[in-house]
Amino acid sequence: MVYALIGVGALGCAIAAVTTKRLLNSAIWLALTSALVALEMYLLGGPFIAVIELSVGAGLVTVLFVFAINLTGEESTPNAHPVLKGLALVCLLACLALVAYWVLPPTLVSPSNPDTQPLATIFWEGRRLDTWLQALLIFTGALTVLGLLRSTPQETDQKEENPDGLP
Amino acid sequence: MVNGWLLLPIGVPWLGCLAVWLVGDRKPRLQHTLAVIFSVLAGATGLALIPWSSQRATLLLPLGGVFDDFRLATDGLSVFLTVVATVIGSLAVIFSVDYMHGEHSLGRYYAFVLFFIGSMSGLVLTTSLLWMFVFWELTALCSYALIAFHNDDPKAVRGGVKALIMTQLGGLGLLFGALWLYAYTGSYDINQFLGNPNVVPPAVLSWMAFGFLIAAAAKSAQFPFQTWLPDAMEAPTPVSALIHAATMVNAGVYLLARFYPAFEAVPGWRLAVMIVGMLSALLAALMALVAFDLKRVLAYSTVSQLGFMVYAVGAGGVFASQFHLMSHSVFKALLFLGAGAVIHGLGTRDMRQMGGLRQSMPFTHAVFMLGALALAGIPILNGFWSKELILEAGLGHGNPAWIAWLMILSTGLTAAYTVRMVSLVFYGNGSKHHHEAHDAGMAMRTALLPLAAGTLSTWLLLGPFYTALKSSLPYHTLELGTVWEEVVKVAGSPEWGMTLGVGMEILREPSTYLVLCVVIVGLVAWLGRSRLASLIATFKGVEKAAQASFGFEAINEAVVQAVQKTGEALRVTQTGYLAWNVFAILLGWLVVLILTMLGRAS
Amino acid sequence: MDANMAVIGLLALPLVGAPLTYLADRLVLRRGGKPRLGQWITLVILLLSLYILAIFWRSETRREGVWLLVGSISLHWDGLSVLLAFTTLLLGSVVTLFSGTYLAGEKAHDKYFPLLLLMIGAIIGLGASNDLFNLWLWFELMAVSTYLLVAFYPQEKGSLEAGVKYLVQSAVGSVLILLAIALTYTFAGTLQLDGIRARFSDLSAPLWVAGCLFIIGFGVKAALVPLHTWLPDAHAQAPSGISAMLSGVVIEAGLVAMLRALTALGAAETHWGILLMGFGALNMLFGNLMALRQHQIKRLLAFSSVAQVGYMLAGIGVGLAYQQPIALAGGMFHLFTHALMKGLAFLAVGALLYALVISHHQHTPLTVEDVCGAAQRYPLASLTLAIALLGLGGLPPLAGFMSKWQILVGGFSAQTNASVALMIFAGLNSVLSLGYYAPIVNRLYRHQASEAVLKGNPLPLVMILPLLIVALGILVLGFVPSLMNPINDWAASSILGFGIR
Amino acid sequence: MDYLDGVIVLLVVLGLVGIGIYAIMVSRNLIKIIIGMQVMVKGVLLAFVLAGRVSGNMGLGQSLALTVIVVDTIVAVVALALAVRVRRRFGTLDPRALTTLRR
Repeated sequence: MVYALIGVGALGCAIAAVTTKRLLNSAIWLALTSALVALEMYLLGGPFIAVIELSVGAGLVTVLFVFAINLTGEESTPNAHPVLKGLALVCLLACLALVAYWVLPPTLVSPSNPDTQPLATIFWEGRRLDTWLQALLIFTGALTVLGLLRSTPQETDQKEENPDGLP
Repeated sequence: MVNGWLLLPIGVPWLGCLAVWLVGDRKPRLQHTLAVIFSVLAGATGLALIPWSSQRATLLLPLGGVFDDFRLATDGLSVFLTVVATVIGSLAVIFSVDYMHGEHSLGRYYAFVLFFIGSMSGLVLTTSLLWMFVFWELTALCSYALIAFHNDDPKAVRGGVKALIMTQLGGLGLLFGALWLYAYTGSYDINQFLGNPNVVPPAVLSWMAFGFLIAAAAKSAQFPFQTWLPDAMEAPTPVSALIHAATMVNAGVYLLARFYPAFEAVPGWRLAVMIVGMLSALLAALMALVAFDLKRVLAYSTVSQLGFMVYAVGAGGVFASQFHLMSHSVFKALLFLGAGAVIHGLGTRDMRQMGGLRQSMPFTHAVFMLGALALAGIPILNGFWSKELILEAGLGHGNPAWIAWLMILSTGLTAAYTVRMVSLVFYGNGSKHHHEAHDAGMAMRTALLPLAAGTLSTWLLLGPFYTALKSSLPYHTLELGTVWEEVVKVAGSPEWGMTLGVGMEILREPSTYLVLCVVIVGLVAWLGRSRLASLIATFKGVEKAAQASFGFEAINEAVVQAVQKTGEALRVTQTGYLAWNVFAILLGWLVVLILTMLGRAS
Repeated sequence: MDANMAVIGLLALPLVGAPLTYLADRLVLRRGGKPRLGQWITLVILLLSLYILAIFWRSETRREGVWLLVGSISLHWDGLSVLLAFTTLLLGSVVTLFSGTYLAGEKAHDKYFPLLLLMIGAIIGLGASNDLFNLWLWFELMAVSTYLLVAFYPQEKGSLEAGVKYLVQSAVGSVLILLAIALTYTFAGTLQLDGIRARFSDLSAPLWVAGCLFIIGFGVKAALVPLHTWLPDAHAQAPSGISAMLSGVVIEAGLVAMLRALTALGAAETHWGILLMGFGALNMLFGNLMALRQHQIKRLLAFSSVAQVGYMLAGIGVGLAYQQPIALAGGMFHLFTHALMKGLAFLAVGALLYALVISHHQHTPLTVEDVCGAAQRYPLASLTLAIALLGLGGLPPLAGFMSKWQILVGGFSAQTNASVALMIFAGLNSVLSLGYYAPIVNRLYRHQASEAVLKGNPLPLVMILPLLIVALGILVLGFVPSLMNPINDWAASSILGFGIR
Repeated sequence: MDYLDGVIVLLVVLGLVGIGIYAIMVSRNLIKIIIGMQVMVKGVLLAFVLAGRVSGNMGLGQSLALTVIVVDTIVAVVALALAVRVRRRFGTLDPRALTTLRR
């Protein structure tokens, strides 16, 4: 029952995050979603990942969003075209319903003899290839961001024309 | 057995192609010289194959996997067509020295002509269906490149693309045939297939047979694919002579003749071949009667004559069709090159602006007349003998008589449009142009003379040709048999005696005289056209339809337009909106889910 | 060096080399020099990798493939890995050689080659992974390394726009893959590809759903219609070298990753095969019709990639559905030849683009009108472009014809109505594709040069050389197609015989 | 954890993924789209933890989820950088402005 409560809470927060008009509120709702998901993870028996999700998902990512929103400025976001909205919703619900219908029947029970290898061993030993690749991904991401945010001659011109960064 | 020299008729022109291209367009004299040298060398290699026309020399290079082997082999049919390709090729190149003098991009021109000669040799020499298709496509590519040679002219480009797409579409028939053959036998060997066509199930055999018919019809510009050939006349005239009259368009007839033993028994196939040939012969002859562009008239006449050959194959006269192929290659190349000399001299292709050229171009007039008489089927010239053989094959063998009668009508029409063409170009009152017209130059004469001699004499080769084909095509039943073999015995010399014998036989046959009468009626009909005005008026509708290619042009256009419009309409799907793009992902997901659900349920 | 060491070297070299390349260029830049060092280091690394691949190929133990165990993650180096690595390294080397001059005026020059190396390393690793999650990680590394490369000119609207669409759609695909992996792990209990395959002779319902998600998720990268919408934007806007890599190997890498995941769910192989055949038909038709009316050459080529993926899908689909190794090998062969031909086409167009536009410090797209008469001033670039386009159109005897042929043979050998019909459809499409390839070739060889051509700058030899190398490869493979047979056959058998140690 | 709880968590997973995709489709702001991407990732994270629980290897489930967090944070950062760039160049974050490439 607790699972359901937290789950519904997380879904509610997610819906709020994507429907709220103001971007800053949206980011905060996302942080809340993240926190509730972390709680669910904790209940499922993953304390480590819950902590990390809380700090990275709810913390770091939110900071990043706030930072980005500061850079770009708030912008009012009108609603999408109702036709697209309706089509998207119908299609999405159909997909999810099909998936749920297919996925749910088999039993979902935890086995009696769980593998109790500690997370650290698995992460740093068993899946160390993944870890190395993460390091490379961080390097790649850093290069990409550096490349994207570099100043370019044409753009400085445009900034002078538009000191507010408005069109 | 490794007979590396079999690669020469392919390799020599290809080497020449490379050489001419590497020389570059800054040295046109060197390009002309190199092209002539290499094409004449190629002609020599082709002629050198003649001793192998009645025995088999093979070359086999294993390629591995699904690509099987690269095979070349000689027999009567392949050697004969190699000789036609290389010899007429070299004559066309020699003719080009005058005709293309001072043109742009000579390198491209000669490179593709030489590349074509090699590819055509490859097409007829190979006995692997895969490589036959490869060469088949290469000849189409060269044809396309040369039709679109003056590619600043949108008409030339359109003609080129049309020829490419139509022959490619037809080529799919050959492609699928080859694939079916491989699927059932694990090899592309043609001779193995001809020896035992029943290795493939009857249904597949019939698919193959009709697929090959489509391929042949597209390549030989037969009904209903005939429309590309007249548009291909944008090519430089030596190219029209070589590719679109004497060699490439014969590939379809060659294909049908080559595979005749395998498909002979397929129900309905022979009738279909005959009908395709008959319709092409008849319709194209009608169109030739009303066209005013000299090259287009010749193009229609090519379609019509190819129709005769296709019809002959369907009627069971494989030998007759190949013999007519030989005659036609010679006299049609002569006509085209002669027309090239006229066009080069006058600078126009419109026959209404010609006339009276008899005085200013006596040499061209003389050789052109020879070709025209051969085309009309006047005795002694080679066209007469071969056409008679076809009609006799059509009248015998239990073939439907109505088709044969329509073919005889076509011979009459052939005579009519020939005399119309000749009188418009060379006789009558000259228009203002003809005083400036100059007769053919040295190189042109060098090319025209051997062809004129050939027109007079190639029919004498009937006997040797028959012997070569008969001894080297093990799966074909050639129709010359009972009667003439007795003549051979009487004559003593087996080969030349046969020529004599067949000649006698043709002259004895009553149908010959009937055909000759029709031909004469055709001739007279044109001369007396003013008196027949009322009769012609009733044919006005036919004329109009003929000018519009009996509606095939419209069908073509409609298909092209439909495809283009669909392409344009579909561009809406690339909305550029991210939201719709993501929606498309979702849609894809839904469809795959539903399909999987259905698939799992079944 | 034995086979094991060779594989480790191949996996590590480009990835270790990437930071080194970056460092080297930064150091040069700090001293005020021009960042040309990175290009040459990259080239050396790639050629060295090719050499190592050759060593592996000649080692006696290669036939069984190489199993590597890193912690609990296993890597399986088999025919498919070899094919993908070979294709990527080959095209990568050529692109590296080509790109130095092309990018000379760009500020982000120092990030280009490290990212290129990372992309290549990721693709090599992706081909070898035997762990579902690890596979995704390689895949994601490949994706992230291309984001900047697509949006390489952030001052250009088009470049940014393409980057955004590419990133968002890739991210959606990536999440769907993750969902599939989670589902598979939940219901199969393992992430080992061969382990999953060995465990099930019949799939439970959630695994079917996972299979669908794999098709859609990886399908976004592999440009299945209708998931392809990012492709024309990204391929047309990226620098030409990257367009070549994206069209030549990245979408194919998506396809290989999809194949890896689907063969793990091999109990439903026939079903996946039939789905892929359907997508193949759709891709061919749609790609060709869309390309027919394009005016920008790079966009036209991008749509033709959609069509060409269709041929690969047709071959792979027939191979999986009817257990036809010939069709699979054909699909693999086409993957390779398409990399050569499309890579060459993009590079040759890039060379013209450089000569006509970029060397004037502009970024306008190249239209079909602009290349009229280009052969007069740029004979070699035009010739190679013509070879690439005619090869793509399937004209014999170029490499593209031979690979398509092998696919067709596979389809006919299956001797089923569906496969034969699909092949006939493929043949018709091939003719249709000539409707847009042939006119470009024609324009190249016109007498009247366009204005852009008349104003164009000369091309440096270092840009022509890579074009000639690839063009030669296309010609040679056209006449001797069986050169690639050992690799193709091995790749096909390692897809079909997957999981047999 | 009993069967029903597992079902509920799976439904939450699907719900989060669905809400994320929906947000990507209907949002008229790039940053909102990136938030949608993050919502999807949250769902997937939960799926991995659940998978670890069900297969009895919690350590592995957490390890995979951790990797996903790291990777998708990187993707989010790159996406945000791109969004900042778009805002500077186009003057808006509206994805409907990003339609210069079409047809």
